[in-house]
Amino acid sequence: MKKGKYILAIFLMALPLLFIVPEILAQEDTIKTETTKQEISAEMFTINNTWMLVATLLVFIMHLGFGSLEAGLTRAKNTVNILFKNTSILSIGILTYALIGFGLMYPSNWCIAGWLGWAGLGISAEGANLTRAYNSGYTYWTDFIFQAMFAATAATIVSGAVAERIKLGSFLIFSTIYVAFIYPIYGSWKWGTGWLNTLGFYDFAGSTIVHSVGGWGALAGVILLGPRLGKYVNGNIKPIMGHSMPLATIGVFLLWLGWFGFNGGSVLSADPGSVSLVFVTTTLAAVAGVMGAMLASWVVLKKPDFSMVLNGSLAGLVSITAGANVISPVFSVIVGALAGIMVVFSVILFDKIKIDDPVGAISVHLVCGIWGTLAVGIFSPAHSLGPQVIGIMAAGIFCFSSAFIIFLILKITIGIRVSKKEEMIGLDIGEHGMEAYSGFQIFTSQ
Amino acid sequence: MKKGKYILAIFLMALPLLFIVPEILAQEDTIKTETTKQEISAEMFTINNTWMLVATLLVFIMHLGFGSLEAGLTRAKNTVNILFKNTSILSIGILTYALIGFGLMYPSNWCIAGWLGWAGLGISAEGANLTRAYNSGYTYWTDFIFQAMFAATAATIVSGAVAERIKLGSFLIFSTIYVAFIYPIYGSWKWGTGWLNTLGFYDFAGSTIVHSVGGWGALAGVILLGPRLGKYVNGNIKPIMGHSMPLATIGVFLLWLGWFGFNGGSVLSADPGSVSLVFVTTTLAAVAGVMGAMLASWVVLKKPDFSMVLNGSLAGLVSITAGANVISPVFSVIVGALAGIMVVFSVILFDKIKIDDPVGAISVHLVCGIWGTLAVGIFSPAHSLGPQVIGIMAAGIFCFSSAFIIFLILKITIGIRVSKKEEMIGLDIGEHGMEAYSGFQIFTSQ
Amino acid sequence: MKKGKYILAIFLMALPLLFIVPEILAQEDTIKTETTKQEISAEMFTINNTWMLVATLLVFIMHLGFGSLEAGLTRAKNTVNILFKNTSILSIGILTYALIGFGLMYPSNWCIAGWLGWAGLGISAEGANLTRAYNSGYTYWTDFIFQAMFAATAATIVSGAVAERIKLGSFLIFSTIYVAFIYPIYGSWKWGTGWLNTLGFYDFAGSTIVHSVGGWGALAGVILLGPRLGKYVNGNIKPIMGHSMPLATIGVFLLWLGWFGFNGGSVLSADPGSVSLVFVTTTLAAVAGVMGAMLASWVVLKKPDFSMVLNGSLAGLVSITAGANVISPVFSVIVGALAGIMVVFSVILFDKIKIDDPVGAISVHLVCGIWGTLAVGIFSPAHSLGPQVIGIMAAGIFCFSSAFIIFLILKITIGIRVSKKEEMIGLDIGEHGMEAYSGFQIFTSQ
Amino acid sequence: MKLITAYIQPQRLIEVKQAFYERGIYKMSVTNALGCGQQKGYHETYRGADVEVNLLKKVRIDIAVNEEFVDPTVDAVIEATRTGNIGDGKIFITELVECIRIRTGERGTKAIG
Amino acid sequence: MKLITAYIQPQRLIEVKQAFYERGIYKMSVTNALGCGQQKGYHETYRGADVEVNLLKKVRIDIAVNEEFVDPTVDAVIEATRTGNIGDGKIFITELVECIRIRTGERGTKAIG
Amino acid sequence: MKLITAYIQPQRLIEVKQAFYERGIYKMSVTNALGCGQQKGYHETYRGADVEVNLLKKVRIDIAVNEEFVDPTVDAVIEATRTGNIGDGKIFITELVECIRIRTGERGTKAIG
Ligand SMILES: Nc1ncnc2c1ncn2[C@@H]1O[C@H](COP(=O)(O)OP(=O)(O)O)[C@@H](O)[C@H]1O
Ligand SMILES: Nc1ncnc2c1ncn2[C@@H]1O[C@H](COP(=O)(O)OP(=O)(O)O)[C@@H](O)[C@H]1O
Ligand SMILES: Nc1ncnc2c1ncn2[C@@H]1O[C@H](COP(=O)(O)OP(=O)(O)O)[C@@H](O)[C@H]1O
Repeated sequence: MKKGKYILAIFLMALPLLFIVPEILAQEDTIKTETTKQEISAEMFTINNTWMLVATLLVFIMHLGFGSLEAGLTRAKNTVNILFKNTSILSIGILTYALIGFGLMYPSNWCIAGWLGWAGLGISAEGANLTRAYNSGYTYWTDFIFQAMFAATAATIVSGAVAERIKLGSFLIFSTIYVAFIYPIYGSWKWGTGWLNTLGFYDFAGSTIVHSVGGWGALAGVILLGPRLGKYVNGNIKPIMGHSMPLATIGVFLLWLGWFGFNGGSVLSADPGSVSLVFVTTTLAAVAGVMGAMLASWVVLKKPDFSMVLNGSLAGLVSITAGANVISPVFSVIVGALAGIMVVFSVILFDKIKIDDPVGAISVHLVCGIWGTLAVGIFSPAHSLGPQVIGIMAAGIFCFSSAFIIFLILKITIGIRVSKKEEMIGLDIGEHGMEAYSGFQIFTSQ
Repeated sequence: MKKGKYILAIFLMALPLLFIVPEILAQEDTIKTETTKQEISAEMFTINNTWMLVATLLVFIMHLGFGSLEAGLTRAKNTVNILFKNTSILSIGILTYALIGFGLMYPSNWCIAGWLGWAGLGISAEGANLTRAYNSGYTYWTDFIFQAMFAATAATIVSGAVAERIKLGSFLIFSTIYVAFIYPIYGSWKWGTGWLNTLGFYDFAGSTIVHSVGGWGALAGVILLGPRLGKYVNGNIKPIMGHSMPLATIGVFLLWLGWFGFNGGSVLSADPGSVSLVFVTTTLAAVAGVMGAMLASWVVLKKPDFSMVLNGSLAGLVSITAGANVISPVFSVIVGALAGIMVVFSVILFDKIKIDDPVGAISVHLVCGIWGTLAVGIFSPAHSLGPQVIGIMAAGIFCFSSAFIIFLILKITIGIRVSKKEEMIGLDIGEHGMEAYSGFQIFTSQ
Repeated sequence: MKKGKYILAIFLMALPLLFIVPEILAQEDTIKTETTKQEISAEMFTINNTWMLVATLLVFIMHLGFGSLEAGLTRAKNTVNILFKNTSILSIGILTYALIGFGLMYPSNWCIAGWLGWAGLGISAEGANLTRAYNSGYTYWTDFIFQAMFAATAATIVSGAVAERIKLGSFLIFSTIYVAFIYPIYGSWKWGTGWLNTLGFYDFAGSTIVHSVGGWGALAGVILLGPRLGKYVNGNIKPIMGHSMPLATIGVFLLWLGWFGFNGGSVLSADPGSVSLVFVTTTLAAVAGVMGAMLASWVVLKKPDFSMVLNGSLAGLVSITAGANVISPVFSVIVGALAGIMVVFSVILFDKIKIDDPVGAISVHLVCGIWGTLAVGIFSPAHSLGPQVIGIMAAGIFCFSSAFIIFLILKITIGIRVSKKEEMIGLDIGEHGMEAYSGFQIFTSQ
Repeated sequence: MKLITAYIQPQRLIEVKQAFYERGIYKMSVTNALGCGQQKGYHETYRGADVEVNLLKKVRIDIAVNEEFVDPTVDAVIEATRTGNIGDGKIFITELVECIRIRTGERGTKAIG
Repeated sequence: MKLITAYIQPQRLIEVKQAFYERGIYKMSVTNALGCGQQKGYHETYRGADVEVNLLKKVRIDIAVNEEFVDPTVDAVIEATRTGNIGDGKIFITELVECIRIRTGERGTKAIG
Repeated sequence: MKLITAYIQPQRLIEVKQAFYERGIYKMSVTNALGCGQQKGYHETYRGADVEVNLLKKVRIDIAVNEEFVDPTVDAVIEATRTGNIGDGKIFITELVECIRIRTGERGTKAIG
């Protein structure tokens, strides 16, 4: 708790920034359309749209990836709970995004110029929005569904970090608010052509906008929840092992697969040069992340720790997400490798300071998300560090404090943590009255 | 058995319908080509065809989805058997479809106008059939392979419902006949431009033509097989829990993923407006199904039952399948949500009347398939309820009675149920002489 | 060991062939470009490139397929090790391919005409290489990433065969060398338009170039490693059962899915006629493989062995890979069915001669790879057996002996086999200090 | 006090619980076990090779009882599990020196039930 | 020599090990078990139907000890597991006739520790 | 009658079965167990933190025998499992009061074999 308050304090002190920056940008209040609606052929439009739909599929399957990874890295007695959370967040995320998120994130009118806009409740499309008149790369529906799949991701990231101890109801409430308001508002600052965009902040597919946003939520949740029972005993770290490495591996590979849509789709067209470059940088960062984590864990822990290697690939992927189309393949190897090394130390470090994150979500999504956003400023000749730092700080201040407040209110009111007894027995029986592996003997002292 | 006879009786009484309707339609006996072979560019043709092939892949992976879901929701001792069935049905389905199914379903000549046609044995294609001369959306080969993947689905649906007690050999014989004859004949009535098509029956991607057809087969099988040992004891329902929720979850997500191809591919081209609309309605119905089942199970069962939530997403998907391109996104939420609620009550109801369906296949595919077909009549302005009801009844009469007869003959002759002892030990050892989880301790009194 | 020496001897005796054939081909030393850079529209180029990227994704997911299959067919105590190997090979494979493999495989200059060429270190692309000026089907980056995913496959094949006993470090060294040098050099002989290409050898997507090359490496490894402890006791074969059939099934289906990209992508464009034909032949061979293995195992082993059925589908897929675009659908059924039957006998045979291959990799990839390459000569009117045989022999001589030498050197120096004690406890604890299924009770005498 | 240990066919556990219930025996401990007895086992085949499975799955039940409950308990087990086929199982009885209920610290015959 | 068998709540195993350690008891064997006692079990629901779970997960600990260690061992178990709630568990003690250390062939009281 | 309980290294089970077979001992029950003895365990690391694993996997074998079979059984176990290393295992023997074959109802020494 004490730690949480310190971190909160730091952010609160930085809060004034939020009021200074807009001043600088006040002159800027018309919305620019990012994608030029150039004249393209029906064929090209169809290809672009088809690719965007395939990318949507790929982002969709990331949700199975998250579910599998998180379930695999936690204990068998909490598996149903985790899978339940992932399935329901996806649903809640898409529904609320349809209702308000999409409107908040891609505003047609700004209420507070560059800071808060609105495009109306719900989704709807007529004639022209289903043709290239809407956009050269996709129809209105494609636009929505691709964005909706992204939105659900942010909340899912939190799920892994708070696993094995959070109350289901409280988590669902948090996620709903986070996806409905926090994620799209921050997103509008950049992708909705808000003030961060004007400032020159660059985040291609969401190292910050998606991953860090999720990561900040995760950090707030973990601080307020506290560690799992038995994780830190008499000052010693007692690892709580994940129950299924194959499940975790399936999760990571599906995430990796989905990332080709996450990054590849963020090109917003099927442009051969750009999409293929993004595929190459994405792959190279991921494999470099694997190697980085492998070597780091082999050297530091004396054993090639497989769970670290899995996290390493994700670390590489998160870190290249911000600059997948502006960082060269060679640099993408460096960005990914550093992310892979970073994630090993980060996991160990968070454990040391008793931030108990069962799946390493904070290390992967927050730490590497920040690193990836900075990397754009470092490795892309067209971008500089300044705006990147501001974008990162803005996310930290806005998202962490929002998440912290939401969780705090929930903690004070309905509570966010299950009872000690339920945590012992497992949330599957406690919250859902069922077991994930009926019939299997699981050694239950864990 | 008694119940089966009643249901059979009802259908037999309705049988005359089959002879009345054709009379009305007798004037109609030329085959209309549904897809206009408009002049399109080679580029557009290539995009369309590529999308159709991607859709084929997606439908393919549904078979892994079915296998995983069914295996996950049944006991560990029958896992190999279930996976075996799913793998072999896919193979048998595609081979028989190549041999006769495709010819029966898309007839070039009608033997009985609108009721039974034939396009010749086997598959073959020369020059023109591999270009846009064949069709604006796909080549002959694409046409076949996309349809073949669909066909295998119908039989797979049966597999889950009859799991844990059916003899492997009998099931394979049933499936072969069902996929080779029943599925394509019913399919020809609509998609082969037969009498149901003439009548104005609408079933976009197969709520009835695929899912209900499978569902009717499942119902017939379950009635004739009877419940699993130990399911209904002294009038009490004793739940038999599935052995792996992660496996079931993987199954559901893969099915969901595949559905984008199932529905998206049924557009039969990559048309941006249509395909993206279908993606949106499909997704919204699925997520609404999740929410519906979540709330219904939370209210009715006092616990958010995860297996119900999984079924809820499928319920939403099945229900939107008939009208994915004609139901608006808002209505698709309603259709899906109602399906999600429906599936919870349906599962409970079937359990009450001792129809033992281990995976809820009848509730998901039959009940929601019917609901989805009706929903077209309700929510699509362009369609009316009348033809939808006739289409549903035609499926019920034709498919249920065919399935019932096939299963009955098998029951009388070689038997359809494994011995009591084999059911106790499990079909994996009984039929295949091997275990699914060698080395794992599984508490074996179940 | 003795057996290994005999096989080695045979190959050494055949070695002179390598010196005779080039003589015949000496007159041929200019590099021909296989793909004609015809004038195509930007739209067509974009479609082609998009399909190639989708195919890349599909090949990527094959790595999860391999990992799952291999883990599923081995014991729980070695699961982490297998998954670790698969993840790290993918990474090492792609990185080394970027560094030297791509340059060796698609040479711009020949050092030894048709035998050894080089296109420079690393990968890089400017302007024209990202447009249709590079190629009508894909950009430079697409070219690289598609090929890179292929490359990693070859090493992964070895992994399954040597599972449960090989030292992690030695295996990683072997893989690095094999992927960096052996695979691309052999590949350059055909796909790099080297001497095998000139000779008329045909291998569409790599029955030999990928699968046999992997298979030869596997054979060499298995011979030098020897069988697992407890596999052959007093002249009896004691089967060591795989620990998770669902995992193996997931693996096979993902491999099958990926194969649509493996073969479909090898068309190197989205040409509707070719790609759809390839989809049909690939599917039919796979399902025929399933049926072949099912019947063969039912007849020979008296039980429908599910692990054989799984291998059967892969056998069908490997066997059609060489001729997927030149073998007619009907013949593809025959090729696949024979492969399915073959794999059953091959697995039994290798077991008899005490070649202990836990997952059947040699039977699937080597035996069926050879069969598929021959099948092109038999069933494709445009090709003859002669060049096919030479291609197969060249792979055998070059790859087997290279692999044998690499493994031998490793064996003599750092050793290739874990200690008896580690093999007993399992490599997961031995090499990685962690368990795959923490908390589960696994009956540990196995 | 006696400790009764029975190895039975797994699928008979439900019947045993029922039979105990009817006789007022409410306490027991159950473990998975593998047994090797007169029952021959079965043959599995895996990838073409024969697997001889002679350790069959059994369920082990331990019931600690006072003297007067020994016969009813044994009878209950026999009644619920006897089919007359090989593999029905076996019952072993050992002497129990002491029994302690942790919750209350009670000892001996009071603690057992 | 005595054989002490305790059925305890799974989550108490760590505390038991700690308590043993403090008393110089270093050897034991642990098994998973399902127990049916005064603890009532709980209800699961699965797909709308009620599942009565009355076999609860327990951990069984076996400790073979010389006479003078019986009381310390029993005390250690009680201390580590007693919460006063139903389900705390039970301890059974039987007479041990012989004990052999396989490695050395030592027998009796020397072999036990 | 005696009940012989042996805790052995898992991988020695096959040898024990073989050794029993040679001496005409055909019946036994086998359970998974975790053991804590002189063997020190090993260290796993998971995500950077150390895991001390001091409960090692063992296999527990129970064999009920008549007096004259006690020594052959013990010898068989020792022969099959002794390597001279820590962790080889231990054998415990308790008195068996009664033995009943469920199938036939036979009791005592006749029922045991
Ligand atoms: N002498 C014994 N020692 C230990 N366990 C035994 C002994 N005899 C039988 N069992 C256990 O009882 C189970 C049933 O024994 P079995 O001989 O198959 O029964 P039946 O006598 O009815 O044929 C065996 O699988 C084994 O677990
Ligand atoms: N008579 C008995 N025979 C065998 N096992 C018993 C017996 N009594 C208790 N047990 C075991 O001890 C566990 C705890 O018993 P329980 O009655 O719930 O404890 P408490 O007496 O503290 O309420 C049970 O779950 C069961 O495994
Ligand atoms: N006093 C005891 N009580 C219960 N189990 C014991 C006892 N001593 C040993 N064991 C069991 O026997 C196993 C082997 O004991 P260990 O001391 O490692 O063997 P060794 O004496 O050969 O070194 C232990 O892991 C444990 O399961």
